[in-house]
Amino acid sequence: MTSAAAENTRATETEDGAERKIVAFFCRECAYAAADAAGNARVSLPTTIRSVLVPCTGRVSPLHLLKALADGADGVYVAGCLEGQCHYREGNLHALDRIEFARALLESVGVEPERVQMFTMSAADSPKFVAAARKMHETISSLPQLERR
Amino acid sequence: MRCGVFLCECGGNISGVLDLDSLADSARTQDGVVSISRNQFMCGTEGRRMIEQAVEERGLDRIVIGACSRRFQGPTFERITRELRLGENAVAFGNLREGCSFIHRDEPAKAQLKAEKIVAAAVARARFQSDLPRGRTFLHRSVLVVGGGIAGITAAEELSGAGIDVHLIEREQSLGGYMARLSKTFPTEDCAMCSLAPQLTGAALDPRIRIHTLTDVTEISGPPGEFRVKLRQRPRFVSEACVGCDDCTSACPVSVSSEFELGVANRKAISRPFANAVPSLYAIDKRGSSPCKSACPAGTSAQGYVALVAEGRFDEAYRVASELNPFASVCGRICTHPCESACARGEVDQPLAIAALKRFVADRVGPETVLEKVPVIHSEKVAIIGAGPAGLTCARDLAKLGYQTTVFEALPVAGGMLKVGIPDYRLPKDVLRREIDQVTALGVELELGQRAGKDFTIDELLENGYRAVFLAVGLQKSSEVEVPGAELEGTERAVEFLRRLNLGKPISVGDRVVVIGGGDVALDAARSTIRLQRISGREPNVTLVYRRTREEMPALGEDVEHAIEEGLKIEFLVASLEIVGEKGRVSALKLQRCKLGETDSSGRRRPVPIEGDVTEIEADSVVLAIGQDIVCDFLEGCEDVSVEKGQIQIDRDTLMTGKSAVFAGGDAAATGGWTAIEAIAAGTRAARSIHNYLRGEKLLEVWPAKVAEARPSAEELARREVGQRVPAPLLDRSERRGSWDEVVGGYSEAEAIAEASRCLACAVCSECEACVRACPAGAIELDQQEEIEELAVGAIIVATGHKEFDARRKIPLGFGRFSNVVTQSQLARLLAPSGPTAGELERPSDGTVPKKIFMLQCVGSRDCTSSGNEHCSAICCLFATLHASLIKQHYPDADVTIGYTDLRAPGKAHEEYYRLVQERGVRYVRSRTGEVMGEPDGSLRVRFEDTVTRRKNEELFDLVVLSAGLEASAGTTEIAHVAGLQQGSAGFIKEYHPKLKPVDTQRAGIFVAGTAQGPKNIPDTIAQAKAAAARVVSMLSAGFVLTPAQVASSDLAQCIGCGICESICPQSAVTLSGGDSPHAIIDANSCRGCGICVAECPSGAMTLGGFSDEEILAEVMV
Amino acid sequence: MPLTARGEAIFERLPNAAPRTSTGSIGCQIVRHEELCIGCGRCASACPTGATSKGDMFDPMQLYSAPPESRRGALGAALRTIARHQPSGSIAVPDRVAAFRTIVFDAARCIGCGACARACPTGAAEALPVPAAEIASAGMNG
Amino acid sequence: MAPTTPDIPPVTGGVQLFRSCLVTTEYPGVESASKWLFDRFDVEYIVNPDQTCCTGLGYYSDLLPFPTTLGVAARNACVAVEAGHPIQSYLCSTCYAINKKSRNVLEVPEFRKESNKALAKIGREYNDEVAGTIRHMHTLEILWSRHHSIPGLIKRRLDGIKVATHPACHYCKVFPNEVVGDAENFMIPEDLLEPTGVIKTGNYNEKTTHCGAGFRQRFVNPSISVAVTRQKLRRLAEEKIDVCVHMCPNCALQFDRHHSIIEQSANEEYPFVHLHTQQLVALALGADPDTVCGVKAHSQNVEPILERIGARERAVV
Repeated sequence: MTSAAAENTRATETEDGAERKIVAFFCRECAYAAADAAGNARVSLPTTIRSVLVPCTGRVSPLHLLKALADGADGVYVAGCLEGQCHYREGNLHALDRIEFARALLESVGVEPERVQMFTMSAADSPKFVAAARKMHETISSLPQLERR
Repeated sequence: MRCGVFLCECGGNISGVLDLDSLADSARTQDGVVSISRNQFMCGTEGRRMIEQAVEERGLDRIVIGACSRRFQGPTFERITRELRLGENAVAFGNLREGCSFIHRDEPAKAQLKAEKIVAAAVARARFQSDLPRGRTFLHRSVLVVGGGIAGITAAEELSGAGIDVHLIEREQSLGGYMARLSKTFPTEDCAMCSLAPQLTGAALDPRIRIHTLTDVTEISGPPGEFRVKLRQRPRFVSEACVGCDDCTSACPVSVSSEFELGVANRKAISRPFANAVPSLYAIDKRGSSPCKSACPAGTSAQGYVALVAEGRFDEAYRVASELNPFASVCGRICTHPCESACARGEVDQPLAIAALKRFVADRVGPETVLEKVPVIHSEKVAIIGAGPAGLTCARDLAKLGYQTTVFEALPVAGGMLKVGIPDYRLPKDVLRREIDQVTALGVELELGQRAGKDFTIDELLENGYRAVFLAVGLQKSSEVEVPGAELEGTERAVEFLRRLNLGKPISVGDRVVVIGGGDVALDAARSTIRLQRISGREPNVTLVYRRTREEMPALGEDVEHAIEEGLKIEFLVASLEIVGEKGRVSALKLQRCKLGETDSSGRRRPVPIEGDVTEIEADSVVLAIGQDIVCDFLEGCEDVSVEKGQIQIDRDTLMTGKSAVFAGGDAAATGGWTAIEAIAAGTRAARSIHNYLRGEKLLEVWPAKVAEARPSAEELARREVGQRVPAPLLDRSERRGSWDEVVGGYSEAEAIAEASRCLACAVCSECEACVRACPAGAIELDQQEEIEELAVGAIIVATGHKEFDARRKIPLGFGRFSNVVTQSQLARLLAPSGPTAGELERPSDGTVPKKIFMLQCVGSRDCTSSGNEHCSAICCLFATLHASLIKQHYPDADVTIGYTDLRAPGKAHEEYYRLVQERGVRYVRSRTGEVMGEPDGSLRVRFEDTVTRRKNEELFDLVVLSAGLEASAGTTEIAHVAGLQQGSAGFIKEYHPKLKPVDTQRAGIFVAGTAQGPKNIPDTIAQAKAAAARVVSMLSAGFVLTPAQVASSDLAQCIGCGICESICPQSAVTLSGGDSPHAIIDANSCRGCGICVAECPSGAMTLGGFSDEEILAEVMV
Repeated sequence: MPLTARGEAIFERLPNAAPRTSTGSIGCQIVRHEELCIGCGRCASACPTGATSKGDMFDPMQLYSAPPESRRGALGAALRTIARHQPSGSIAVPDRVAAFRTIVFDAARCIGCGACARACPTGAAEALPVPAAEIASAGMNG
Repeated sequence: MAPTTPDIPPVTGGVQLFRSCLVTTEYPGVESASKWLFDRFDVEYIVNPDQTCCTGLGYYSDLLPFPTTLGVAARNACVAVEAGHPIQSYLCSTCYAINKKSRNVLEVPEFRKESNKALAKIGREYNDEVAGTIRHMHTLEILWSRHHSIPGLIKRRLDGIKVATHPACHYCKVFPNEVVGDAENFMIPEDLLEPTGVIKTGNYNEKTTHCGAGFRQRFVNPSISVAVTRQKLRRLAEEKIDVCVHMCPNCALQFDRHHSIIEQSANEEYPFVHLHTQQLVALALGADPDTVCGVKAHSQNVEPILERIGARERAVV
């Protein structure tokens, strides 16, 4: 196994050994383009990330975030364009506010807010996309699995 | 749902990592999946046939593609489902390549598990995908081409050939753009204008192309195919009647640096950039009102007569100076000149001596001007009370309008305060007399010694024949002052004192005189007293006391200085408490020391007494000069005219008093300040208002509309040489001892011309109307206004070109510091046969032909410092090579060196041309230049390191040419903002896709061509222009365009009309319907499918085509 | 809205006209069911006296206790599934989040006209007639 | 003409005057003049006894390994932040550049860890909090941030005196993007002096050329070093200036000490003197030439200029 892969697997060995599930909403104009670029560059990424394409991060509502957690995800993150670069002018700004609101909601019921995060990047910046994916993976792996009632 | 899953091996990219068979097995378990197929390349023809066959045989209504990223092959499969009548939204995608096999090659087991989840998610999503309705928009067969350079013109002609109407928009006054400035083009060295001129005339004659010059696009809205565009056309001030005879440019006195000639030559305010400009009309560069003109109460165009004086054309200058002001010589001496305090030159060094120039012109031309009587054409007679500046100006203007006017003056002499208020050392009698005679010469009758209210009454005038009266009585007495002891013997009122002096009455002054007050009247009283003391052989002893400080003194700064030179003593910050008297005569003046407090209503800081700090000055006579008041005799027999606080009450717009047909103005009814120029302006306004009143309709503007002020920018001011005002000659102190001769002398001709040429020509055209008089075709229309026009067009092409990198930002290279450092474009103008030097290479400093020339490449390009751009500007190497070749052919013994980084000659025949020019003896040195240093004789020492031999060269050159790179033009940045286009590095318009869609932008229906999209030479620019035209033709040829599928839509039943979606939509595509149960209406053309409103909709009525909540949650929950 | 003299007379004759409240005007009592609220803000825009307005805080309890079949049922259910304890207190709402805001109701300024109840699409605002006892007492000091 | 340097937010306090070895030993007047000006512009400052040498001279002469400089710079930063005066006001451009360079290197985790290992021995740590608050400014930048108060404080007019700036390379060229004004045409010294009536020179040929000192070059290649100095003196003389104003003791040293020596060896005439910007500004504001500006430390005879501006008459301080 190459060193990068080793580094990935080491990261997924959580204390309880169970594989985490992370749902990721990628905006079509920037994040998903950066994801494709990372793919073409054959960058090795953790398998916990489940990508969902949306036209713009502005499309993601608190319902999507909480439902993802409720239905088995241990973490959710949204990746969109840099501030001021949004293809639809301000979709990413709406997403930033909704993520902040969702994190406040989680905190009020005792769930770790780091389970929901947002990252911004430009379409050509695949390194930033990779860093975001790995950071999210590391954060969620360090948290216990999300119990559900 | 009957769904077919199609897995792609992608030539091993996917099958190399994932086991597609086990993937197929797991997919089979998903309910709704009825067929699974697999192929090496699903996106190929074989894959397509496989899908068609499966749909046919198994009756599929949904398809899942397990292959590469949807961004890559999405459109291919959507097209297949559309053609199979299943609709574009019948296909769902699982990204097995970039989303799985590529990024998990090292963990095949985990990748396999994830792949199964990816396919399952796609199947789950497909279950909720429904067909999406698409409407149609009918397209306008017309196009807006922004930018009249070679790119714009080529695209316009291409499109008109395809039968599409073109609106060609150009910011400047003529088409041609950057190419019109070139002399020759590379690599063929054929003349630029020879290839451009036919295109220009072609565009001009083409009926389908409508050319809009001096026009900006201010607004673009609406969907592609139906763009609504708002245009703003700036006025040209020249009508179609212009035949291009060029007489106007020799008449125009204003000369500024020509934008077309890139600073190598000047142009006049009225000009045409180049001979075969299209349209061939001239245009006037009129940027509004110059600061001096806006500041003058009478609205005289100071810049107008100053420009004419600078050219020695004094008669025309006098015409402009005296047009609105009959007292040009008088004002040249005593005006408070607000124009000078507004003068922009003041920010560079000192304001222009505008008043002195006005005096010079009036003194020189005035006396020779003989005015004849103006024939009376109106029956109404007008009476004017008071022969001061206001009254006489009003009389003159009315006389010129053809009225019979009579001026009644109470005093035995005419001139008002000008005559009896200002002593001869500031305003000689003969100067005032001459200008008054010029007023009466027009036919104005003057009745002296006639006091209204005593010798006649206003009512009597109105009864016998006068149809209008203008009260211009001024403020002819000192205002009452409550200083105790004011009635003691030895006290004097300044106004009365000066009147007796100027009427030549006998007058005596004390030995120790104190004057109270800080205005002109106080100063004149003091300086006259000094002269009277000296004439009677006594040492001057006059002290002026003033409550505030020097800055707040209303009197003019230079007059205060002259007074001090003549021996006046001034005590500041002292208020007069009491005039002390002995045996009925004045003996001293008790003064209260103050300091300055808060600013009061007059905008000046109020003097606040300092407790107990009182002093006393001995004096045998005290002159009170604290303001003037109105003499109200005229009120006798003139009801309904009210006077409050010394001012006749008037209606500000019509200047009419309470009594109809009776107007008032000047000091007695001030609308601005209490100065001579304000009075003159009031006279002009009154004449216009009386004319409107007598004619019964508003023919003339009493208060002309304020025009925007034009000031040079901060950089322009910073670039100006710091100089000094030409001082006016002064009578030296000794001669002023006891004489009434004029203290300030007038300019000589040379001094006047030197001072006048310091003018910065702020508004460029100064409205001196020399061109109006010179134009044989009468084509000049100075009152043209800006026009707004709205159009509807189907598509837009942006061809706004580029601008040259400002080489000033490379400080060590000395551009802008040394005149012999020029840029390649400036060199093109110097080499152009139609250029300012008719093709002769004359270097700017001394016009000699340079023998040793150094050209420096990559100025501002391929530069990672903050003062440059990173991109290579593509054309500079060939541009320099072209000019070097032209110079060598024209001047065989010239020694041309080109210092290059990498000589790039990529185009067709460029490399051959490069070798040819080397053979012509041009020396190419691969080098990096450190600094360009100026030598006293204008030659330039260039220090450049030869990067091949690693030797440091330092050589002397006669001319240095900088190959400055290309940047986005101001027009490009502006249209990008208006049309909402993304700009890439250095501001160039970002194309939709560098390879696949080079002339599209990210907004449908808007295309880009030429250097607006990036640096390129002329052939590539023309190729892009034709490509953009082809894109427009293909877009408009369908006649209609399908409204996009992925748009928001609202369920009428669920929508509660809360309006949240309307307020947050960034494209303002949602509007709330009216009525009692409002609901959201979405304009499918404007909606761009971002989904912000869907996520925010509280009632869940809003959804997005292809990305409904169900479809998204389906993928999330797998 | 106090009655004119003539209004008073008509009012006396009507057998079951809504009696006047203590505030001397026709009015009902507003009851708010926050868990049904969907944050659309129609009540706030309909209220003539500004008694009802959209606040900038949000009480998660509204979601936590949202009945399953209501508009926010799914969101409430999701929150309950992952919650470790009941939410306590309210949370600040970023300005671009429009629909998750708890309505602020100022009873003192409410004149009981019922406009909010009529405007509310989900029955979160309910207008109840004033209790009989209060009518009697109101009647006396009219 | 309006000054070309843009305004910067005024610095009113929290300043630590970073003492410089060359200023202290060669031109102490520069330090006293700077303190005198700080008082006039009411900039609250301290001189911190714990602050030590910036090691720039040693490092640039390849005598000290960079980790040493890094550790010392980290310590100086901690010391400043502990003293509650995080704005380091450097009198010498070498201190300015070496400390900014250390700031950038200390952002790299491994180097910060290593420096902190050394600092741990003295109970200090260069953590994020220190890195966040420490600020590195040249004294001239702080004076420029208060330049609006100069016109009111002028006691001696400098009308008619032509001044030219010798821009310090370590200020202008090491961090060109952080220069206040134009890195290739630095104007703060002349813009500070503008209200006093001086004639500004602005850009001149070879303005960005070196003073010739070059730390070690002065001793290892004296011929090259002096040749460069002479070239710069010649260019300054071409501009017919009266005073060349400096911003780094190293350049002032190179010019002041060698001025007459080069004049004799090249038998050319360079009729002007060298002063630090702070010295000339202080003189214009009425400072005493000896006790405040320390002119006696100069090799050149600066008395003619002092006479010309009336600095020798009993000026009110």
